[in-house]
Amino acid sequence: MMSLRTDKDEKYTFNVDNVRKDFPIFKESMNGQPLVFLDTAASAQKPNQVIDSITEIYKTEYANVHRGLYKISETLTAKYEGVREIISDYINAEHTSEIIFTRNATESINLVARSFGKSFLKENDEIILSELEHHANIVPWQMLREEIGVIIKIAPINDEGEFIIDEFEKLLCNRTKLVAISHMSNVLGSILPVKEITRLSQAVGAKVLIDGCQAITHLPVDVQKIGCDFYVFSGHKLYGPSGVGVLYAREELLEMMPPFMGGGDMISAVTFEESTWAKIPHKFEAGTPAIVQVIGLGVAIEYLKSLGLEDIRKYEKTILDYATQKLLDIEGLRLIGTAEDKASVLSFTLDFAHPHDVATIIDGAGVAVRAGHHCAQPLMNRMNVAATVRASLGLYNTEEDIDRLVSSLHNVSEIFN
Amino acid sequence: MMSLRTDKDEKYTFNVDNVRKDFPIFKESMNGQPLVFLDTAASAQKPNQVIDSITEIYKTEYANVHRGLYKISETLTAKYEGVREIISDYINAEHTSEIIFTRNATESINLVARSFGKSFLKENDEIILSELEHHANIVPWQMLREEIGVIIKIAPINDEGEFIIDEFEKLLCNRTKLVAISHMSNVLGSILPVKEITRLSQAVGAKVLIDGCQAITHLPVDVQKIGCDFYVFSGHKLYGPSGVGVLYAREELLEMMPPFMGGGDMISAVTFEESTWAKIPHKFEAGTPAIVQVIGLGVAIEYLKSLGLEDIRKYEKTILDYATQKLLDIEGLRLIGTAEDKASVLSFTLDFAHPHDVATIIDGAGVAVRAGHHCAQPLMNRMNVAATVRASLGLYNTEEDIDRLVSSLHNVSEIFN
Amino acid sequence: MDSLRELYQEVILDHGKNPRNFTTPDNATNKALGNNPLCGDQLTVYLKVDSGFVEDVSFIGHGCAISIASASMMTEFIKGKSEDEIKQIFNKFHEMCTDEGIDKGSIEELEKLQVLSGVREYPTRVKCATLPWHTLLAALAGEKEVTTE
Amino acid sequence: MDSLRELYQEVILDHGKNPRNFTTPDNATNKALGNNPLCGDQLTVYLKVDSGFVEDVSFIGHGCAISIASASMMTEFIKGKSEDEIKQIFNKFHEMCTDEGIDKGSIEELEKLQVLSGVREYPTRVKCATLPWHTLLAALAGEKEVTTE
Ligand SMILES: Cc1ncc(COP(=O)(O)O)c(C=O)c1O
Ligand SMILES: Cc1ncc(COP(=O)(O)O)c(C=O)c1O
Repeated sequence: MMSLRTDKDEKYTFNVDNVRKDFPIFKESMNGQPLVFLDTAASAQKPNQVIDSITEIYKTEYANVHRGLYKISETLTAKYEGVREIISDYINAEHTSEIIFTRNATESINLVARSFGKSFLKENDEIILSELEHHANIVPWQMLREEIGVIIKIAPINDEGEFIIDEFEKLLCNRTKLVAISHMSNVLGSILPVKEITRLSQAVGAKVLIDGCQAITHLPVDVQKIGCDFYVFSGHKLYGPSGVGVLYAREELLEMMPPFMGGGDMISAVTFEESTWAKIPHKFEAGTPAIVQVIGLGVAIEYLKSLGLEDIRKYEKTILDYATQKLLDIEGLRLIGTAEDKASVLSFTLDFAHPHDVATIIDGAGVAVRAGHHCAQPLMNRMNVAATVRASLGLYNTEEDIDRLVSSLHNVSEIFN
Repeated sequence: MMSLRTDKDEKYTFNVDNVRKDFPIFKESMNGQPLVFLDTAASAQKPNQVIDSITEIYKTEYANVHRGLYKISETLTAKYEGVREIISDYINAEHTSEIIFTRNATESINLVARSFGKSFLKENDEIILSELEHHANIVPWQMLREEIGVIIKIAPINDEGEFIIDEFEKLLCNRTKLVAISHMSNVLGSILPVKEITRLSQAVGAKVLIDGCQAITHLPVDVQKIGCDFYVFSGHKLYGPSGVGVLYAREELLEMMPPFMGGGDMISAVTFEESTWAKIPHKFEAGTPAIVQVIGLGVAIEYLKSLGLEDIRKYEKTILDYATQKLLDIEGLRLIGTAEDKASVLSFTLDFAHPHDVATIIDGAGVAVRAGHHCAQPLMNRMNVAATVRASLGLYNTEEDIDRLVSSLHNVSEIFN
Repeated sequence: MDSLRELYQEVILDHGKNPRNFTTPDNATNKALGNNPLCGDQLTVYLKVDSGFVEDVSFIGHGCAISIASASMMTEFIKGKSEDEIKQIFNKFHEMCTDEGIDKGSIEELEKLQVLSGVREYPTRVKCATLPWHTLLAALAGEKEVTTE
Repeated sequence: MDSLRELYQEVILDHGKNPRNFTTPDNATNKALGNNPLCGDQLTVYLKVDSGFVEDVSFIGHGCAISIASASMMTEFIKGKSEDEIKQIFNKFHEMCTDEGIDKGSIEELEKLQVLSGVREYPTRVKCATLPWHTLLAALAGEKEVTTE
């Protein structure tokens, strides 16, 4: 395997061999072959640091959080609440109370659609999405449309998979009340100009939600710099546990928004006549939260910071470039998504085999990729494909992984040609 | 410590010493004393079987579920889906598709309020709750009232904390559309006659939701025998991981109900014009689920079954009886909740010290209890107390734990008297 | 690779690449659309049914090699058969694709459809092989659409 | 038990059991209700303010020993003081309850209120000690209600 060499005067310490040792799954094999995991965009593998913290909590520190008047509950509550600080630091939020814990990004978006959308949008108000959105950033708005009659407009992308800012600008008008756009495409890898999108949208008075599910894993995210009103992501794609997601929203909006769900922990006082809500962020967290998973997500972020975020990005870029070049060498392969500004995702089709067949065959060689519509059917239509094969990268992938992918694709070609 | 002796001809194998070895937290101390954990009603401790299964998955088997066309994803998907079978077996549901995974019981109730309530109830329809409900089974209905104008009626309890079925019957009428009632009180331990409640309610055409958060841990639950339409509980109170809850609902209702949240995995097809929903249960599970937590919950249930559910109940009853007797011996102690039919929860006040002070002082002796309103403020008003101390039992508690509680309460008395 | 070779046998690759009866007829009496939302496969099966017999059958659509080959071989196999026979064949075929313990003798009557038995080793691919058959049954029953998940 | 003895000193237990100025006056100029939803504690603080001075102060309510004692001692301590003085005392008091590293000398002026410094070791109990003070400030500011969480 490899570790990256750079100019001596640049401090660059990322060493993928060491990193891989932190991820126990890479000791495993799949179908008799060492596992090549190229499905991080669906969900990332977890480092020992995260796994061990989970084990440790359950073994020695577990208790419910909030309202516990004994030591272990107080300690765990402090850890749980401390993760708001870790996250607000990671994405540069202004206040820790702007960090809401959800199950996943999907819930975060639904929360905004229901709590913000339902209360502050009305019939014929316009919402703009882009052609490359994940279903999670389409369906909640359609459900809102069903309920209150908003209008959904679609900002187009070009054939490379790039957001067309000029076309987007034409859609903006004083009826535009919300713009909900991915920071990075989970199918094409394209990175969207979210800062520019936000500026233009807010200029016509629209609020902006950024779906950061993919971006959070591969790009620096600074919500204040972007200027967006909402930013959402899932923990499991950020090397954290399953079962936890995040909603960032500006304090001022959270204060105005009604709660999403009702129950314990989100109230200040309850009588049968009336209940009053807790302060933010707790107003939006009903019932016993995903305690251990939230803390595990905090550990994941600390782990990434310890590796050096800049170094991770640089390393991932070298692997993306290597992979792009190797894949383009394969005859009959069409890369879907060739944006100038892209990261860590490679979607493609082979003209001699259906993506489904490709995935099955290379699985036999220990290579895990995804095939299908990747929860982005409208994008598939736009790109004029029924399905793609998607190889997506994490910080643990190596050139050797790419070589294994390529050689397994040759197996496919052997079988089909 | 103790293991329980019974008639020789009865097969009774429950041995609490062995059980405690499965729970690593009992090796820990709190404030320098061996931990006495009496807060299972808030959240239960986890056995090694559950903890190890979580570790194992993250270390050797992790991948996103559904739509993965490679081995580890297929295997984990089968495990994840397999938990529906474990749970439907545990509560005797008719179909596995009647088991929906949520974050917690709170979300389960909100799902029903929004998806069922919003669609099938209308202004002036009546919902009946009881006086002893947890906020989780109050606030969602108040939010529904706010939105569509339903009327909430409250079925009373008596001074012992028993549900008064005759008074309940008087509230029922043809405007009653939903009855949402706890199976067991988290404050009083009272067990409610849910089968009778269901029968009476359905006779006037109402649907019935049972909040089984506490009952699931201490009682046999048979949803078909109860006959209820919805049954909800949280995994973390059932010795499972944090971050997962369950909604059981009859298939026929789930088929009729619109989805709760929109996103990936809950759709069949998406275009910008229109989306069509997946079949149940997936229609109600949007986005990446709490994969590992769901599987961990399955392991928790298998663990309980391996100990023998009947034996657990019998053992817990002996500890409850022991504790009740010992507490009543303390001067100035008032037991809140003395229902004939009760389980595993002891709420009380001391006439010489506030519950909050009690909790702090006995925490110093390593005893973890809860003090406050236990997310049941209306019940506090009904019982005419501002707060109680609550000691709640799990299958790992012993007579020695109770003795430690009692002696620590003597500390309180020493300080205050 | 062994079970892969078993899955992707020559006959299957051939039918996948050159599907038979791949056409939209204009005298169909029944037709149904089959969807597999997992992978986006879509097939339309057309039938000409006369007094309980399938006189003609064809299909169009897109999908993986397995689903196209299965559809193609299905059309060849069922032509001229009665509705009842077809239902029996469907059951056998379904059993062959899903039942690990199946006895070879009992599926002899499926003749060359047996080459599709390799999907048994690939649980997520079973739907690919059975989609055309589910669509066929929907068409026979007069339904317009069927979705397998 | 040491830090518990520190928390529950005789003075505190005494004020907790026999709170001073525990009454509803009929000539109050300001009043506010303080809630601690965590434990259900509720206090009402009554003030008689005249040209910027608190001429009289009392309270009623229910709560734990710490919050009742804190309220009781507060009423004794602030009577006759000016609004500005009270705000300074509040700040010092708050600091004493929360700042682990606080220098003993700097809180001398709190006099016997210092017995409440034991709550520092009990993060969840800090609110109990400060609730009366937050309520006092709300009353001074003309607010009707305050909630600490
Ligand atoms: C009776 C009852 N209902 C509902 C809940 C809410 O459970 P959760 O916080 O796990 O959603 C609880 C537990 O707190 C409970 O005891
Ligand atoms: C861009 C994007 N948005 C939203 C989601 C939904 O994330 P989750 O399933 O964790 O809610 C995903 C991942 O599947 C994604 O890639």
